[in-house]
Amino acid sequence: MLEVTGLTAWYGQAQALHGVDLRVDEGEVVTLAGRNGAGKTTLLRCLIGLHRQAGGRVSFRGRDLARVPAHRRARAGLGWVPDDRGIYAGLTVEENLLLPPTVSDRAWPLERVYEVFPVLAERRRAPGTTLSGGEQQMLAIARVLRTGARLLLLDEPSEGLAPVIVARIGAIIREIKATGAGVLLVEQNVTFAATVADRHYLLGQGRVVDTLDNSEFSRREGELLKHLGI
Amino acid sequence: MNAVLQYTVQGLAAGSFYALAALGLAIIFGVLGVVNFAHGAFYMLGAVAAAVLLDSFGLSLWWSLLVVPVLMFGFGVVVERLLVQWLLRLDPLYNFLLTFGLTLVVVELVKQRYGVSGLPYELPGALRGRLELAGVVLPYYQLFVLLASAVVCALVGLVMTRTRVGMIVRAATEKPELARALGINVGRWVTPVFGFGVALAGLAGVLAAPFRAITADMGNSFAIILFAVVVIGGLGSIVGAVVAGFLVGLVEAFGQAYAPTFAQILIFVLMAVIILVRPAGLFGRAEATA
Amino acid sequence: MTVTEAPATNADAPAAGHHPRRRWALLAAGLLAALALPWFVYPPVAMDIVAMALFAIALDILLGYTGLLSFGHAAFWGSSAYVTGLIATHYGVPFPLAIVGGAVFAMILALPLGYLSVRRSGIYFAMVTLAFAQLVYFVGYQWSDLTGGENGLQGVPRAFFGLELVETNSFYFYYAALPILLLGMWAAWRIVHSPFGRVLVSIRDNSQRARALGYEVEKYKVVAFVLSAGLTGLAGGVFAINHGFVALTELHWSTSGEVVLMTVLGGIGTLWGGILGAFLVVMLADYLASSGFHGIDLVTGSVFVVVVLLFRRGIWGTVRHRWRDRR
Amino acid sequence: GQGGPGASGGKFTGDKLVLAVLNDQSGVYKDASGPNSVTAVKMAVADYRKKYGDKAVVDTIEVTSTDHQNKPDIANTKAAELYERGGADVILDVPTSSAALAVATQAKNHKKLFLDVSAATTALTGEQCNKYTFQWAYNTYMLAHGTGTTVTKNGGAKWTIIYPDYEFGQNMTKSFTDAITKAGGTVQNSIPTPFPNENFATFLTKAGSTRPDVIGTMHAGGDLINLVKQFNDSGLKEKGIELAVGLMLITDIHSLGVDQFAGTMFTDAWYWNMDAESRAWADRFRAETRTRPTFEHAGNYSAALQYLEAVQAAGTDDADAVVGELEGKKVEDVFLRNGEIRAADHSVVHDAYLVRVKKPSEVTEDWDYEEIVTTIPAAEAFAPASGCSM
Amino acid sequence: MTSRVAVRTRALTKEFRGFRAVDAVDLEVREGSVHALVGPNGAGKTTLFNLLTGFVAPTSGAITVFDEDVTGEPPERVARRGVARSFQITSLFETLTSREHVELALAGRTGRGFRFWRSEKLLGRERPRVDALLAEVGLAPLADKPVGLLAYGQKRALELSLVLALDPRVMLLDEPTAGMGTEDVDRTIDLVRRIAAGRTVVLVDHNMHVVGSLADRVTVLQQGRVLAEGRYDEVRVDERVITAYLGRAEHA
Ligand SMILES: Nc1ncnc2c1ncn2[C@@H]1O[C@H](COP(=O)(O)OP(=O)(O)OP(=O)(O)O)[C@@H](O)[C@H]1O
Ligand SMILES: Nc1ncnc2c1ncn2[C@@H]1O[C@H](COP(=O)(O)OP(=O)(O)OP(=O)(O)O)[C@@H](O)[C@H]1O
Ligand SMILES: [Mg+2]
Ligand SMILES: [Mg+2]
Repeated sequence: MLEVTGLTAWYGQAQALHGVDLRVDEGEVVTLAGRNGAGKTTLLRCLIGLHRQAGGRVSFRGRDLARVPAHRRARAGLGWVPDDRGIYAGLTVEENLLLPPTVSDRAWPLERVYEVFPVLAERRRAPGTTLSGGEQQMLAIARVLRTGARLLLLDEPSEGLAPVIVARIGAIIREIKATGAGVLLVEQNVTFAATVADRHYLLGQGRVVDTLDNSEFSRREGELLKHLGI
Repeated sequence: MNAVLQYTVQGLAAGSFYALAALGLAIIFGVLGVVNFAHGAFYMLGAVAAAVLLDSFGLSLWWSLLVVPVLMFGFGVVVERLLVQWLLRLDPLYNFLLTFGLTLVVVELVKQRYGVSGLPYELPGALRGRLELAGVVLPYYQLFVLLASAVVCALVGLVMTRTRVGMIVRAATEKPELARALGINVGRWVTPVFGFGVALAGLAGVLAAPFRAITADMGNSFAIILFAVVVIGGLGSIVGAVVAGFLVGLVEAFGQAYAPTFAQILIFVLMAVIILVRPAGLFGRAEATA
Repeated sequence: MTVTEAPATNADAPAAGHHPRRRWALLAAGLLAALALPWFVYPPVAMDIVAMALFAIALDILLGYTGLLSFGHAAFWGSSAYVTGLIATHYGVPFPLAIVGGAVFAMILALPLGYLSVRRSGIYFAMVTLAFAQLVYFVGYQWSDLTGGENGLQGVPRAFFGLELVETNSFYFYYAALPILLLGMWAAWRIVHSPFGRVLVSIRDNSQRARALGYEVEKYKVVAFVLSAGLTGLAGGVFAINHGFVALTELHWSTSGEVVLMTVLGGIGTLWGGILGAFLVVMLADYLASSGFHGIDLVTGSVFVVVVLLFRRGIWGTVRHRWRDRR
Repeated sequence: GQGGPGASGGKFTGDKLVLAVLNDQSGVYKDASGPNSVTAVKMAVADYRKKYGDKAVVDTIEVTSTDHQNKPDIANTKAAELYERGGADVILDVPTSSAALAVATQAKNHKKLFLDVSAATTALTGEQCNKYTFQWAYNTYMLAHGTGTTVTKNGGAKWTIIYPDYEFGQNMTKSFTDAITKAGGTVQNSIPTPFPNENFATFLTKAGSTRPDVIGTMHAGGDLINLVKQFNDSGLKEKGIELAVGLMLITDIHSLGVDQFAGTMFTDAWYWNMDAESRAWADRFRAETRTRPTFEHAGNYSAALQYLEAVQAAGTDDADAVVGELEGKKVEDVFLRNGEIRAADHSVVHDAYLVRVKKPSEVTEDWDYEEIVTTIPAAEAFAPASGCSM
Repeated sequence: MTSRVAVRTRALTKEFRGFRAVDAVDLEVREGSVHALVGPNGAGKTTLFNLLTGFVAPTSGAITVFDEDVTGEPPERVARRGVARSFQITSLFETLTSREHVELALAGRTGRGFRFWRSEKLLGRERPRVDALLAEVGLAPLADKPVGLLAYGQKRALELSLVLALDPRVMLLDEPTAGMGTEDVDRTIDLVRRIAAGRTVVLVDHNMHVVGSLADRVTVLQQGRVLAEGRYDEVRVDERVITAYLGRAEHA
């Protein structure tokens, strides 16, 4: 579904990505692991079309995204959950949910969202950023689910969340997978990653240093942690 | 007591123009990050357009209230596409300078075409006359202006808070990048929003036409007072613009009543006080600027 | 961390030129041009050019080197002109003394206005300064006992130690007043290339970081504002003496706009660009006055639009940029 | 004396006569004087040529036009340049008091003539008068006195004055008050307003609260139009309160429409349709400009014509000689009726007119706006010379 | 322990429109120690830095530096007290060179910056010191390049040398090794260790190798609160810390 070849990115003169190749298939959960500053967020921003200084080829469902602006990529089915969650302070919780347009028939209706995340229903009229960090994370994920995105780009969704919530997010990811959508998950929490993902890319200093399937990943967890510097 | 009531109504009527125009200024700033220096000139164009339409086509005030904002919207769209958009990614000061230059050109062109002594405009019969209540004289037209402005401001407020369009505009104002990544074509909204802001200035101009001198220069000092209004209200804030607009109208009216020669100075003094105690303005977000 | 304001300047505006030989050559050429000017241009107009040039340079200290666009500098230009005129009229002192008085007054006025204005930055700063200048304008208008209101302050004498030639002939007056303006320009150059100037540039680039290094950003901005007002005052004083009267237009916002145009046209953050800007704008106004073309604002406004759209570096900035690219 | 000596070489600098019109060709005074003043001056030159033909003392007469852009400093520099380098023998027109006063100083310094038509300040013929400067058409005293005295005598005894709080407004208010009091009326209240100002509602409420017979306004230009519009809307008119205006030009009426101003009274220095002679000239003027003249246009014509007559009489463009010819001369022309170029202060005095703006129903043609109520004789229209020492 | 407390916070709290980024934090940093702050992203580490250096005013609570109350003081005042910080997000003056940066940093506390009548050469007086500082972080060869043209890692190094130039009593380093290669990380560890002698250092870093080799004490933050505090080897085996931050795997 998603194919990335030779992706490069710069910040001014500094190169952040050095020719990354990766792919995500339908119904597949793929993680992107790597220590801080490895370039994970940058990669996601390149995919969604927000990072201008980029080169290489990105194709999504057979379509080259080179000249496609960010908002069209979203409409084509890329759903982004940024690392800062990106909740609007000026919009209520419900408005945050309703803001992005629906892009496929897979879109979750609002009722479904509220069913799965009762806390959001409770706070639907509250300004978005008055939610706690964990709630905001749920809101951000719920938001892309409501659009019916075909590929979710999740940037550290477990970051700063209590383990129970992390577990719930794990369940949600599995559910998404079951609907046939793909997930590209940026994650430093290796333990969590291992519970949800099919395959793993290890990113180090802007390069893919290793690709592992989940069984191998779980086996080598300890070693990987050292590698990741965590 | 009567006098106070009288001045209050007069102040609110005067504030109506500021509120409408400042609302347009605030919306443009919100979505484009552009401080539109030419806003006073657009206000003037609104009034001139009303006068010209009346003169050449016999278009009444009622029609002008509809037609002129539409024309101004179109004009705003042209200005945005032709000029403003090229500087959107740069420091906002460049657009400030650009619209300053534009102001000079527009005002001069109007002078060349329509002269400098002003254009005639007649109050429609239905709005002549006045309400007299216990010694308070309330000309219908002032009441009409006040009502029209309040209704438009409220409508815009409703649109901004209750509709999808408003939601998108608010989102685009707060985090434009994210909005794009969520599938909203922010760029598509930029132009109409600019046009809409210009249309609001034009509407203020039409309302001013029967009431004020229609000259090429009528927008100049108006623009400067508008800046004071948005500094007082907090530039990013839509509510702030409207509230400060009416507030400045009141300050002007009471200033004129009790300290005539200092009426205008008072507005700037108010601005200075606001800057001292609430640098971000009455409704501005404290963290919004460094 | 809050977002820092972006500077309104050529990204490549450096803190200093690094080519001493070329600098000397340019300096010599500039001096020569200043000395020769009244031979080619009607002397009172030549004087206006140089005065306006200092005005534009003073503005550039703020705009180009501190990242603050003052849209209210007419307040300092005009108020210094009035004070200079009043001192010259009432005390009959030699004009350089009166001009210094005017400049000092401009600095005193700049202190409270600067204190208030620097609380806002970026575009707000421009609006706030504009509004305050309008306030000063109103005061000038209404205080007609002192300023002569819309009649202006007429009959400002040009006393100069009894030297008749200077006092009556504008050609010689030019050479008598030129040193004041050149001194002002030198001061501007000194300020920009001083430790203080370096701090200003750092504030322009990243005011938060400057804070973390222990610099009291607001204080620096106020001092820069006051210094700029002082140099503006020098220029305004010369202008008043040159014309022998002061009119309210000197306080009007259109004067503020005009000087911004000069600075932008010459090149923001180039300092000397202001000279070119002033030359072009003053000569243009002078030419249009008797050209039969009416509507100078049409030209001024279009120049603004074109420069901002197409030559944001300004003339001097573009030339310097090209030059650098070639090497 | 007319029928001067024949042409003799060397009496004219550069062998020609240069009349320089220095005014605002693009700003707020463009309609009232502006480019059409240049036309008026050219008409005067043509008339002079026609009248003297071969007997004219000078063959080459140039009329130049300079735009002071409404900036006094440009007026100042340009005046100096015109005298020094442009060979100008006389500068004409110059609206805006500050510009006119600056040009007067240049005239004095250069010992060349300056005939001001369009500036209203009495300082030109008062404390800042000089030998080479003449004020041709009107001044604030004339405006205020004419209206104040005549309206009071016609029954408007109780006044309230609204004035813009700057030099011009303050002076006008003083003159008005003097005139009204002398004529037996009272000024109950005078209310200053800021300048410029758009919103007069509060001031009008205050002005109406004392129930005067007349509200006198000293505003001009855009402020005047603002005030009149808001006066009409305030209901004061219906209460029988009249509006008298300090300074109004026919272009104001034209731009705002007669119905807005109907019934308003003011003093005019001249009106294009006041008699056959003025009408004939106005027709000529319209043929050239496609519009009717203001008093400033007629004033420029008159000033240029009388200047040329004086040159003809003196036989030279030497300023002192021409001033000698002009001083004390009694003049009749299309603009000046019972005119006298007063030697004491160089104020050109002439008949003025209290006029009332016609009702829309009374208007029979374009620009037919004014009805002359009273002619104010020259001696009363202008103040006696005072404060001027040349 | 006999050493004084260099930095102390009492119930320090910062709310951003209802969101508590820092929540009643009591922190004691002993003079002469290296004190690490760790915690998940968004735990409030940078915000705590911003509070300590005056960039953000606390909602409530108090901060003292060497027993003097500095609560609510502006950044420049705090800096003049000898508290210097580096920035997590590189924050430099794009048009100035490295040398000019260091000169500015050196002049920050002298008041020399106001001398508008002197030549800027005045700033170059301490050339040997400037050169030494730049050499220390390996920037000597690039001293006269505008920093806009430097690579990211070089900018990080410059950040560090600016902090050094302030000759601070307390240094707050926000992720000094972020974006550096392993080699650079080790060099930076050495450098920090060297300059830490006789100074107090507060350090934020996600790299446990860095924290482990440098820190005398570690405070773990989570959701704005102090989760645990102690020596590195104490903290790294703390159950709560493993759950919240290090992750179960560390144990395995
Ligand atoms: N705005 C920026 N300007 C300059 N360099 C940047 C910028 N943003 C990121 N970088 C650098 O680019 C590299 C990749 O950063 P990125 O944010 O993609 O890393 P990451 O893997 O997402 O890290 P984290 O785990 O901290 O989120 C890092 O060296 C980072 O410091
Ligand atoms: N100016 C601000 N306005 C609103 N919220 C803020 C602001 N600054 C920080 N926050 C919030 O406070 C929380 C703590 O942020 P902080 O930057 O202190 O985290 P951190 O521990 O430094 O994380 P990281 O390891 O990612 O740097 C975050 O949720 C952040 O979004
Ligand atoms: Mg990241
Ligand atoms: Mg941080």
